[in-house]
Amino acid sequence: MAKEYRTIRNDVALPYQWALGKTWPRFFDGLKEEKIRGTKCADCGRVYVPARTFCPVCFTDMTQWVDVKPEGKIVTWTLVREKYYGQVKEPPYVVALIKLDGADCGFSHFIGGFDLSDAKQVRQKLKTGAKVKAVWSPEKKADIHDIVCFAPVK
Amino acid sequence: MRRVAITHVAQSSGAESRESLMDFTYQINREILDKAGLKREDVGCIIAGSADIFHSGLSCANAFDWDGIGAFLKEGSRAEESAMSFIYGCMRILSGHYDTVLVTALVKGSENPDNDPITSFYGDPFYLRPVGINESVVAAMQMRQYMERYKVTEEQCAKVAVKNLANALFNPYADRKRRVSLKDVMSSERVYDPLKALECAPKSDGVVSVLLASESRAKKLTKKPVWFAGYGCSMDHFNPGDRDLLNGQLKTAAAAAYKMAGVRDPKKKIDVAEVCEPYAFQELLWCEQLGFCGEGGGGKLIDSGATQMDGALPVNPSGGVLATNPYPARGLYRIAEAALQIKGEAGEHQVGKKVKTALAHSTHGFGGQCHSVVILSA
Amino acid sequence: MGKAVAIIGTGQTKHGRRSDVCYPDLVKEAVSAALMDAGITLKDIDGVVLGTMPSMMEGVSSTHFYFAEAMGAVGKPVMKVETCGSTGQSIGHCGFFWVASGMADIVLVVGSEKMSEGDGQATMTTVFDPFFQRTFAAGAPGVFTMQSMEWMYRFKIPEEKGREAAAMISVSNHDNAMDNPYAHIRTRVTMDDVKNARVITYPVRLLDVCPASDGACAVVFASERTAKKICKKPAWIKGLGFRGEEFFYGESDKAIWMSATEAAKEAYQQAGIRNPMKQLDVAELYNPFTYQEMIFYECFGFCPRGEAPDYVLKGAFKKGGQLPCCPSGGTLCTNPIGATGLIRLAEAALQVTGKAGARQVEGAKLALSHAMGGVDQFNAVTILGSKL
Amino acid sequence: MSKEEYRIVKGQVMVPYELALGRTWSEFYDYLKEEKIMGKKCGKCSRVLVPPRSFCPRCFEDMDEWVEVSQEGVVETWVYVNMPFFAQEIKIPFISAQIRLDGSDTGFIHQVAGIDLSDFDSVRETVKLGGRVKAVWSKEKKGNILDIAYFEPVK
Repeated sequence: MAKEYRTIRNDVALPYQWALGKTWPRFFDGLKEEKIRGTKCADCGRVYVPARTFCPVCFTDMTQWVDVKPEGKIVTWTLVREKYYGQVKEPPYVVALIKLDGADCGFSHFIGGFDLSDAKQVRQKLKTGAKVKAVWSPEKKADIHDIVCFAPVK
Repeated sequence: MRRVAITHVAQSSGAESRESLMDFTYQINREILDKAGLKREDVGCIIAGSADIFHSGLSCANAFDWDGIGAFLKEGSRAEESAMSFIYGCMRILSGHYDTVLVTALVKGSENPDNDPITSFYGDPFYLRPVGINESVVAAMQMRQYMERYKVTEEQCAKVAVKNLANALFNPYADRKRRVSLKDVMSSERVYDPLKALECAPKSDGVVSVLLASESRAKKLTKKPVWFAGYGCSMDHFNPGDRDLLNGQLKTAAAAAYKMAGVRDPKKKIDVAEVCEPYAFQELLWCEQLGFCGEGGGGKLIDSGATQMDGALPVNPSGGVLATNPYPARGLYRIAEAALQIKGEAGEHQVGKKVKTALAHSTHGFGGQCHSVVILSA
Repeated sequence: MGKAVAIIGTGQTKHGRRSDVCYPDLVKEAVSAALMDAGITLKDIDGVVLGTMPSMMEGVSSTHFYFAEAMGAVGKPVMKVETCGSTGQSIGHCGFFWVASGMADIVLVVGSEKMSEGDGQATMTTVFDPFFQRTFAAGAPGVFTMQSMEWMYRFKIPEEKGREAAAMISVSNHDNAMDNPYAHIRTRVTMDDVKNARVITYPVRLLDVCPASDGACAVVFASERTAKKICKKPAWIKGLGFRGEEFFYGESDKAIWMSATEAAKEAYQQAGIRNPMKQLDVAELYNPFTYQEMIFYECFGFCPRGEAPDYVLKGAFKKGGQLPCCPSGGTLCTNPIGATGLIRLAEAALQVTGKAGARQVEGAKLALSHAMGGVDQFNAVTILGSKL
Repeated sequence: MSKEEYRIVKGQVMVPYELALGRTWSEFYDYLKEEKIMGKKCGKCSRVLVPPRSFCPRCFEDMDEWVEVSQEGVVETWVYVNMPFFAQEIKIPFISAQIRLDGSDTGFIHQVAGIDLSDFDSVRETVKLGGRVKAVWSKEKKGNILDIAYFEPVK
């Protein structure tokens, strides 16, 4: 036993099937075609990526679809070196907010395509405002990992 | 309007406890009832503060909590975050239905997985969770923006950890007790660059209770009632990309609390603040948004020494969340500590100046998605 | 009692298997409906209360974050209140106290569940402690069957009689659901259908048990002044009570069920109700199991202990009976758990304001709504009236 | 669009926890190893609680007195479980029962077994509300609730 007092393990493992609804399948189908689709609010004019059913600010339905560019600028980022249970991938990796050209909000994804082992070098390479573009997965499953990551544009 | 006072406070240490969660809870509520000279039956209503995902794998947390908080066949309820539980307790008294309410928040971090895997379940399963978003990741991204936009330095952020962990040495209930130097913090592992290990809060155990009473009842129960003067809370957008991480909802929450409490100039009026800073730099950012200094002035604020224990506006004399982080209970810990400062009962970490008005703050969610501010007065 | 509080609007989704929408969109559907019913916009809302079942149900925790926009809460204070199955009533109580405290004028209360996305029984099993009882837990049906058996044994109710009465409850709930456009299960069943349905946990059969539903409900609470100003027919909150028992099943007597009895007693006292059977016009009970509905009748003082089956067989609780129960078809036909208790409250509000459509109980002025939670641990009651 | 066409994403969530038993429950399990079922008695209301608590939830006072209760008791209620659940610990069919052990004031949840469980009608003849059952111990004690293997009807 790892602890010096008496304990019991209590693992909670449960299965789920999450419904995507009407809007998100269209977004994911777009990824399959290497397109990033957003929705535009008729009231405030903002373009949201990923697409949403309704405008998070105006609380009105959004029906207009807009393709945004698979490239944009880094808003902010972090280099993850911490390991933890159930992590999505083996550190080190970079998670960033990216403002895609044509969108009015940040898009969360990985940044990669280069050596991440040296933190100093990563800091030198990744600057806020730097341009990145989507690296597509050769095999597409219509989910967020159809984009492998965003890579710096030279 | 009726008035509400905190009459008594009881808290456990934040260190790992070998008690079962039920007994751990019972001991603190037994203590607060004894302090107040009350029996379980005398309390009007009991509100728990606990969150399922932070609850040892026992879902419907209130079910397990019910016995330990002393709520058998009593009126009661549960809110998922403890500042919310506190406010709900105040509502119950303000409504005129109850004269006493016991509010208890509880968690055993030592029984839970780390906070990072837990907070990743805040994320939706389609977009945010699959790309590794959790509270620390968003905080790190927020920190980078904060430093770049306002030219706040990494050292200034690290100083918060140095200050709060030093304060914690004087708090018998603190979890992380270790004097650290600026160099220690700066050279600690860059877990989420630019966030360093010593700038991230630990995972603590904790049970904390406050007894609330109506004005007439409070005056009978204690010589030093601490009055609930103001409250504000505000929720931000879910997706971190939909917001400006440096301009969130804390200003809105603070404005509401100050308005209710009649605070015009927080810098002058607030004598001490207990701010929820699970990440060191957040104390600086939150201080700006609470109006303790101008926008981007957080770095200078810490340099000035004003937020030190003996400064003009001490922040986190208890050591804050960086020292003790019983996640869903940490908001009520801030409120309890603020109340102790007003009562003059904070012991070795009592601040130098006389405290008439204190502020307690709580936040949870990615990059501070939800903020609560509570103002207490003597 | 302090300041008066009213319900000025309600909204529900169509309940059922709602794979056509993602979870936040489901929540928004109910919120939009409630705003429209109350004739207000998000700007008028001072605070939002949310409640659902635990995070394990749908695999997203602390959903007040995820639903921030869907419930119109951005820039507003939020309360996340949860008490297991009784959540729906507990969030209603929070809405009441928020307004009654004077800290808010209009509060939006939202309850939701999307049970098709998780494993309901497995989630419920995690409510049991892992030290002593989880090993023997058989989800909700196991517990409710134990309770029903204990109750019948205690009051010497012959098995046949219990079976007959429970079947009648199933038939009448299913009949009622036909009148409710929001209900999940909308099919008529016969006594024989119920009695011959597949055994789940003996003597409980499939048609004695509620479905697992997706659905959301939203209710708007307002102060007396505002309610009188902007709402033609508010539903006034007359009394409320919440009680819980010990955590370990078996420690308190579930055939008498103190939490249910005491919660109702508290609410009755506030509402000035001495003879519920006479004074109440309609009741929306939280009835996931037919047998259990009868225990509630007794706890709530609708009939003496042990006599519920006799009253049921006389038709006392059917539409047109002495005290119609669950004209909406009840939990037995619709159960998105986190919303279910709030749906009871919304349905009671519709009844006392004459807005219940085909399921309206003629001239209803005083209604009881209720929810139960935990492993038979919690009960909550709210009484609504048409007059202040 | 038919319902089947609505898209879903399948996933699993796994969260590991490790819980402290605390002194009272650790001791309870130690007693089980010695084939003793121990409860705690409240000095105020005199009720004997099994499983034991360190405090009485009703009186809200510490409970210090250990009391051994009988290994026999009365079936207060029971349920025949023949439906599978996710992560079920016991193989179906099984009987989950609330047993009032002689000398205790609470119902104790455990299983009734040691009889042929395959045929429900014959089970009903054997297991009765108000009937008496007694504990059957596991040979190997692991310090958990299944150190009592099951309760069997007393003939």
